[in-house]
Amino acid sequence: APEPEESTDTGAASEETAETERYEGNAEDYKAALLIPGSLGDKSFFDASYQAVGLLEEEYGMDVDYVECGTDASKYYPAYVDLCQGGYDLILTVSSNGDDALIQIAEEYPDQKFISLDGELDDIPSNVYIIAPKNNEMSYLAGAVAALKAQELGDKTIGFVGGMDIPGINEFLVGYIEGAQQIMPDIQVQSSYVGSFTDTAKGKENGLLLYNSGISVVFTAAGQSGIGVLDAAVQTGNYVIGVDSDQAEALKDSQPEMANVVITSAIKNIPENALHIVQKAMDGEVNYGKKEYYGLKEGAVGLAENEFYQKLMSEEDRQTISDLKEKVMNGEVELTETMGLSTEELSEIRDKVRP
Amino acid sequence: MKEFINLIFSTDFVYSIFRVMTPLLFASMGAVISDIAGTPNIALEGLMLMAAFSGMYFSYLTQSALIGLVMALLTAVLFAGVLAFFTLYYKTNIILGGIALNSLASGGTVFLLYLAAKDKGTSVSLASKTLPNIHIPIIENIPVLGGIVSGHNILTYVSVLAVAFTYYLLKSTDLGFHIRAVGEKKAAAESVGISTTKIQAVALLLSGVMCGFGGAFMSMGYVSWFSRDMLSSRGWIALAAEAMGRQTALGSAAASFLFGVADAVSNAAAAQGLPSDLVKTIPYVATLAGLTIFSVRLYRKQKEV
Amino acid sequence: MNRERSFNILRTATAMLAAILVAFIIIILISDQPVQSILIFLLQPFSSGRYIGNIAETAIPLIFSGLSMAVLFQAGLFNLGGEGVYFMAGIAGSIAAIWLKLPIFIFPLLCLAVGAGTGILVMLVPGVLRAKFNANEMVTSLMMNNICYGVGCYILNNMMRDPTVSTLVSYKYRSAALLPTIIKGTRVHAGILAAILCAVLVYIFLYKTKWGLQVRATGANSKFAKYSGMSVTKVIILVHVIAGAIAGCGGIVECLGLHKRFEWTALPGYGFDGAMIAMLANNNPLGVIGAAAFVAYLRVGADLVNRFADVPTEMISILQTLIILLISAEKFLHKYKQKWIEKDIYIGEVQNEGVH
Amino acid sequence: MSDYILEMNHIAKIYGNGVVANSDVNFNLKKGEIHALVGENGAGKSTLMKILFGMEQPSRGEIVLRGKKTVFSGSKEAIASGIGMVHQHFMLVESFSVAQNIVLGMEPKKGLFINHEEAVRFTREMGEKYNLPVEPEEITKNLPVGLKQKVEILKALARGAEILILDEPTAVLTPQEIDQLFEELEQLKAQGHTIVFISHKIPEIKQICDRITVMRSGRTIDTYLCDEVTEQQISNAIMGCELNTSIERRKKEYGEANIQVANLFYTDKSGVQVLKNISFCVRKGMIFGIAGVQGNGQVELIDILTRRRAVQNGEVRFYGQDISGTDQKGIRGISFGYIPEDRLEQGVAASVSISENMISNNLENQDFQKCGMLDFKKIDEFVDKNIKGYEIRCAGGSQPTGMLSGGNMQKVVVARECEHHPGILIAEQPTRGVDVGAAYIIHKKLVQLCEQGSSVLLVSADLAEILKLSDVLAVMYEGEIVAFFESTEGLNEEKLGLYMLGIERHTPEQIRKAVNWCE
Ligand SMILES: Nc1ncnc2c1ncn2[C@@H]1O[C@H](COP(=O)(O)OP(=O)(O)OP(=O)(O)O)[C@@H](O)[C@H]1O
Ligand SMILES: Nc1ncnc2c1ncn2[C@@H]1O[C@H](COP(=O)(O)OP(=O)(O)OP(=O)(O)O)[C@@H](O)[C@H]1O
Ligand SMILES: [Mg+2]
Ligand SMILES: [Mg+2]
Repeated sequence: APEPEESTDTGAASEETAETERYEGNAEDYKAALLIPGSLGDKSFFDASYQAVGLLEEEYGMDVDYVECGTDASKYYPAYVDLCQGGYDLILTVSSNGDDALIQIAEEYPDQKFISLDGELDDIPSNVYIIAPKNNEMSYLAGAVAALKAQELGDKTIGFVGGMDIPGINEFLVGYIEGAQQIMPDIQVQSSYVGSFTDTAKGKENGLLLYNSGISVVFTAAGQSGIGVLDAAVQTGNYVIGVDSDQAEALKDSQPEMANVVITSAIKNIPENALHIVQKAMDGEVNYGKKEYYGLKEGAVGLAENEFYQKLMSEEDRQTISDLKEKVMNGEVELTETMGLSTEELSEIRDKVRP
Repeated sequence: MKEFINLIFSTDFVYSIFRVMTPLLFASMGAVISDIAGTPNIALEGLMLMAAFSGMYFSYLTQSALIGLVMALLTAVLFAGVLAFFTLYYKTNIILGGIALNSLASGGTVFLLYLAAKDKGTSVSLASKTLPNIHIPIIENIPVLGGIVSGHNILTYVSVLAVAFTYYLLKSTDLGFHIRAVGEKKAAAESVGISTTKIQAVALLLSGVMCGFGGAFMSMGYVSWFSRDMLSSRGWIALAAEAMGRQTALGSAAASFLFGVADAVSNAAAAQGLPSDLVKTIPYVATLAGLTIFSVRLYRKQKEV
Repeated sequence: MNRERSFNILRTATAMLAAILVAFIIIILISDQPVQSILIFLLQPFSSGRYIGNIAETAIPLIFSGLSMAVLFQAGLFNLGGEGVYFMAGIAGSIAAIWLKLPIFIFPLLCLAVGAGTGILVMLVPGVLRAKFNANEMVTSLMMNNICYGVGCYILNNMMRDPTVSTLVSYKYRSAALLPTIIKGTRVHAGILAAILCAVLVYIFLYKTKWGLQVRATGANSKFAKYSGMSVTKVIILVHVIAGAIAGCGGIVECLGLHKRFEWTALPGYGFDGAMIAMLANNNPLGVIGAAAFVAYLRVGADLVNRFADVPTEMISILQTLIILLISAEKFLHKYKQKWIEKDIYIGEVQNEGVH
Repeated sequence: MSDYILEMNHIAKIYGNGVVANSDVNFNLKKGEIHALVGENGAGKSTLMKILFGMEQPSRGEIVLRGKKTVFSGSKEAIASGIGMVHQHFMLVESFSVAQNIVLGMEPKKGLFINHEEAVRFTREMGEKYNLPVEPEEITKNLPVGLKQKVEILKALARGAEILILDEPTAVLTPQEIDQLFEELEQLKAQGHTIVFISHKIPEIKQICDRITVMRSGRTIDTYLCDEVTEQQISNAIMGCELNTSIERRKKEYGEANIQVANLFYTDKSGVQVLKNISFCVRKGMIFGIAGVQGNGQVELIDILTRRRAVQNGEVRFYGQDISGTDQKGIRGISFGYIPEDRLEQGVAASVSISENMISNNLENQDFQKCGMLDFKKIDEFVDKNIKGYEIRCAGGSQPTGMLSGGNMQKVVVARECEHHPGILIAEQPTRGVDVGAAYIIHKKLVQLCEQGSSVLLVSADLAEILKLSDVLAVMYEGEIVAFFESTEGLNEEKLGLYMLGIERHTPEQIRKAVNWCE
């Protein structure tokens, strides 16, 4: 790592929280906007945040504007400027993609309030609030589910298909490994990366390779490419654990055979979080300048415990999972902190369990 | 490592090569035909993408895979026609036209996907149809061979036919001769009363048909849905295969096959824990190396005389 | 010739009008406020200094890539490797910008040099293969794009990744390495001066020096170039070196001008943009500035409609395609041109040759 | 109803770039005649014929064919109306076989596929019918030009051409081939075909044509009966003024040998020995002519001298220096000039301006440079001087070379190669396809150059030209020098022809003089 610059004082981080006040008008008149630093269709937090827009409009009757900025990071700042000049009471965002632009804009518009619905940031400006999801908690449970299913089927190896070899994805992998080891300490985890979040065909190839090598349960965190893994599971008669949204629920009408192989999904409740935090913002109760972790306990992350879960997991196994969940919520299990994990540390964790 | 070797020599793996190379075969045949006619079509990627969308959408609407396939073909041919119209009639530079069409496809399909499925990522919420897999009666039961040759999607077999079609089209039909004549010496064809515009338009439309098949395979065979940018550079790779195959049907097919092998190997290597960033370059490194060796040998040969 | 030039202006204007008309019809179908949307698209980019600044900053990388492609095309080389060069030069230049410690002026210049050097190395692969062994440069350059992407990602992931950020980005650049903003209230950075300087230099190179003449002669007729005593091998390599240096500069300029760290996780797309711009500009380096500004204008307009109206960004790609197709349609309105030209010439008076 | 099979009245053609190629042309044909169309380069002959063949649309005027007003929107219709055209440049698909070229566009079929046997049979039949024998299965690329020309004519006839347009068919042919062509044309005429014949060579027009139409600057000057005009009159009508094309030669004075070729052998790719023991030398101040029927090794010899082929066996020295290790760039550095046979392929870069074409071989010249950049003031001076000196018809030095007519393009090449006063100049068919006026300018230039002390090696299929210019003359036959003349006095085309066809040859002692003579 490079040594830090001499003048580290950027003035961004501040201990004191900006004064917050209650919003006095009608909820319908509250003006909020969402900036999406990416493209919709990712089947992950961008799509989830877009659902939040619908939910907010539905629940509170407010009008939420959104801007989809695409993948070019240089476009985020100008979009922020336009929003800040648009007189919004609150600007929402998701993901860490736009962090640099967010810090800069928050300094330039100190009176504007910002909330990130799913982010990671350390030096938080005083007018920004960040919801940091505990991704490792839900993937921990996913790992446990996978291991239980593998145990049931007599397997000693489970699989993981990631979109790309990047930190956001590996966070899932680490939790997954630890969860699986909780059930079966000597379990092996075969991980593979598609190299793209959009190449569904290649996702299918990756899935087929894992299934054909004798693995029966695969956890996929690969955006659209993950659907290819689902297809591979259908084709080979195996199982998948989905990610980000309840995939079985989403597929059960249009692709019932796919829904049938999704044991469960590790989900984030971004829309519900949004509802909750916007209400708090209107009440003037948000701790701007802070980042707060939301996990199983807060109901921000979890497993999809739907009909397929009931069907595909035995009563007993489900009990094991809910006990584990209880333990995590009480802080009885120690999970590796994935933030700040270097590439080497990660490789070590990953390679140790590779068959 | 041993496991890796076993994997590579498994029937599943060899079977997968055919699956991987199907869209490449179609597109590289499209590239061959249009290139020989002197109108290099670099919009293969875009045409396949549009066909993939159209096949998915119409098979969903009509619940008929056949109609989906037909519409995929029509869509690709229609846009190949747009390219032909602008480049042949209005003299837009064909490369520029190709680039424009690619960007149209990449944005346009997401736009339409959103209108159709209220989703900018995939069409899984639309129950579209797929084309059937074919089990070849007797061969199916032969060990190893049966597992490799039988049970592919119907379009995989069609892609082999497409190679034969392209080969015979160019070798022994009058249309093929006109295409070759126009590509090699336009004025010569013109002077015997052949309409060069018409021939080049037909060549572009034929490459559109090929892309139609390739696109339909992606969304109605390889997988059963459309997803944004699902071609992921396969059109460009087909173009490379065509150049490596020196604009011949058989050469390009061979190059597509090599590429399919390299791609399948890279998938297998990714699952073995090799660095995925580097592993995904295997097909490209293989193509580059292949082309280099090929060119060096050709160069040496030419130099000898 | 003047008549031809004025016709071209007329044709371009008509083409744009036609494209806008078609776009308008499409927008009517999908938008609740079509008039407003189209006005935002067309006029809003000029409505404030900040937006004009957006156009300028968007144009900078486009100018570099357009120039790089124009040089290659002038030599008759169809290389589409700008994409890979941008990515790789961005990575290499970023390494310099993260780990070196230099005073304020020299630092960005050094980073540019590193980017340019990397660009040269990357471009030399297709260049040497073409010059020495006649390997098709379009294929090798397309392959290099993907290889650069993979290798670049590997370096980013294993050497440069900032573990405190949960996305795949590098450590922050040192602030002395960043390109300073040159117009207050916008993000227009010093890169624009470099881009324009580059365009002028390339123009002088192509049209005022003997090497430029050799490049163009090789592009026009390589047998002729050989016959005239030029070394085609040298020209091909020279052109790749220049194109690589320009694209490499473009890559790192974009990183140091608009970003605080390396944050491309996909190929940035400037390679194909460059090919498009070079062709729109007819491979003229000064024309590249105009073509890049025009494309940048379209993109900023698109961003604005996306932000202020209910037209999705993807819709804009349709519009862009239409405009580009129509503008580059040489024979658009051709019939009228012929009539117009004939009307102007009094047959029987004019000499046969040379007088237009 | 007139007695003309074809009338073209008041034809005008303005090209898209504003060039007026035809401004008011009247042209007619009588059935069964051979009609010459002549005029200087760029007069609009090819354009007029392209209009007749439906490849270009006239801006004004009408075409009356067999008494009926006709409009052709494409060559397909013209072909259907019995018009055939052999273009100035070959219109053959080189990778196809002869038969494939002949049947292109009207292929016989068997089911879905082309019937190759039928195509071959048809080609043979046509060849026999019109007495133009060709080998149907030969690949066109491998044919000598004379045969290609035959294929072109056959192609037109096979499509039922009654009116046959030949645009400069003799420009690339040898005298023997021309004689044969004329025989064939006479036969076609006898069979009732009408032929339009375009050429810049006035004697051959006198020899074969019935009537002559002269064009100048896009207009018809007049139509003459061939028997009623002299060659000089035709030449004057073409140029619009009296032109004396005789060339003054000064006293001959030769210096040291600048080009020395000794025991040169060459075997080509297919293993044929195309050069056998060639030895000669060219001295300072001398025009050394090489005559021969095309395909007897001249091309390979020139390729070796201009460094496009390797020296396999033997020795080539320029200014006493062995050049086998140098490339094209290398010999350009030692005062060397070359006028290539095919101007479009090698001679010019069509999209680059005339000025830049004119200095392309001399970029290292410090006169044209200032501070590392090209000095356009000096270059423009140089170019303007040449445009005047060589009477190049153009709008100015900045015009792209591709817009020039062929003859003017040739002048650009000659100006470039001669104006740097090379010590060695190799001129290959320097006046091919060039009008009388331009040919005269080029001839004068070559003579002037050697008077100034250059060594000129002239290879030409035009015997009149070679006899007129050469100081000494060698004849090549089947890769050998079979005759060497120390002076061209008393030589004529017939005599030379005997050596060219291998009927006679000089003694080895006489041939050795080509070398010894230098000592
Ligand atoms: N396609 C074209 N577009 C524009 N100008 C043209 C075109 N073809 C010919 N010209 C111009 O028209 C004029 C007449 O050309 P044309 O070829 O008819 O002359 P020509 O009499 O055949 O000359 P030559 O004896 O050199 O063959 C020339 O100035 C030429 O440059
Ligand atoms: N589209 C065009 N635009 C401009 N000039 C053209 C065009 N097409 C052809 N020309 C030029 O016009 C000239 C006349 O063309 P054409 O093919 O009729 O005869 P040519 O080969 O030039 O004459 P020559 O008989 O002397 O060889 C050529 O030099 C050609 O380069
Ligand atoms: Mg002519
Ligand atoms: Mg001409």
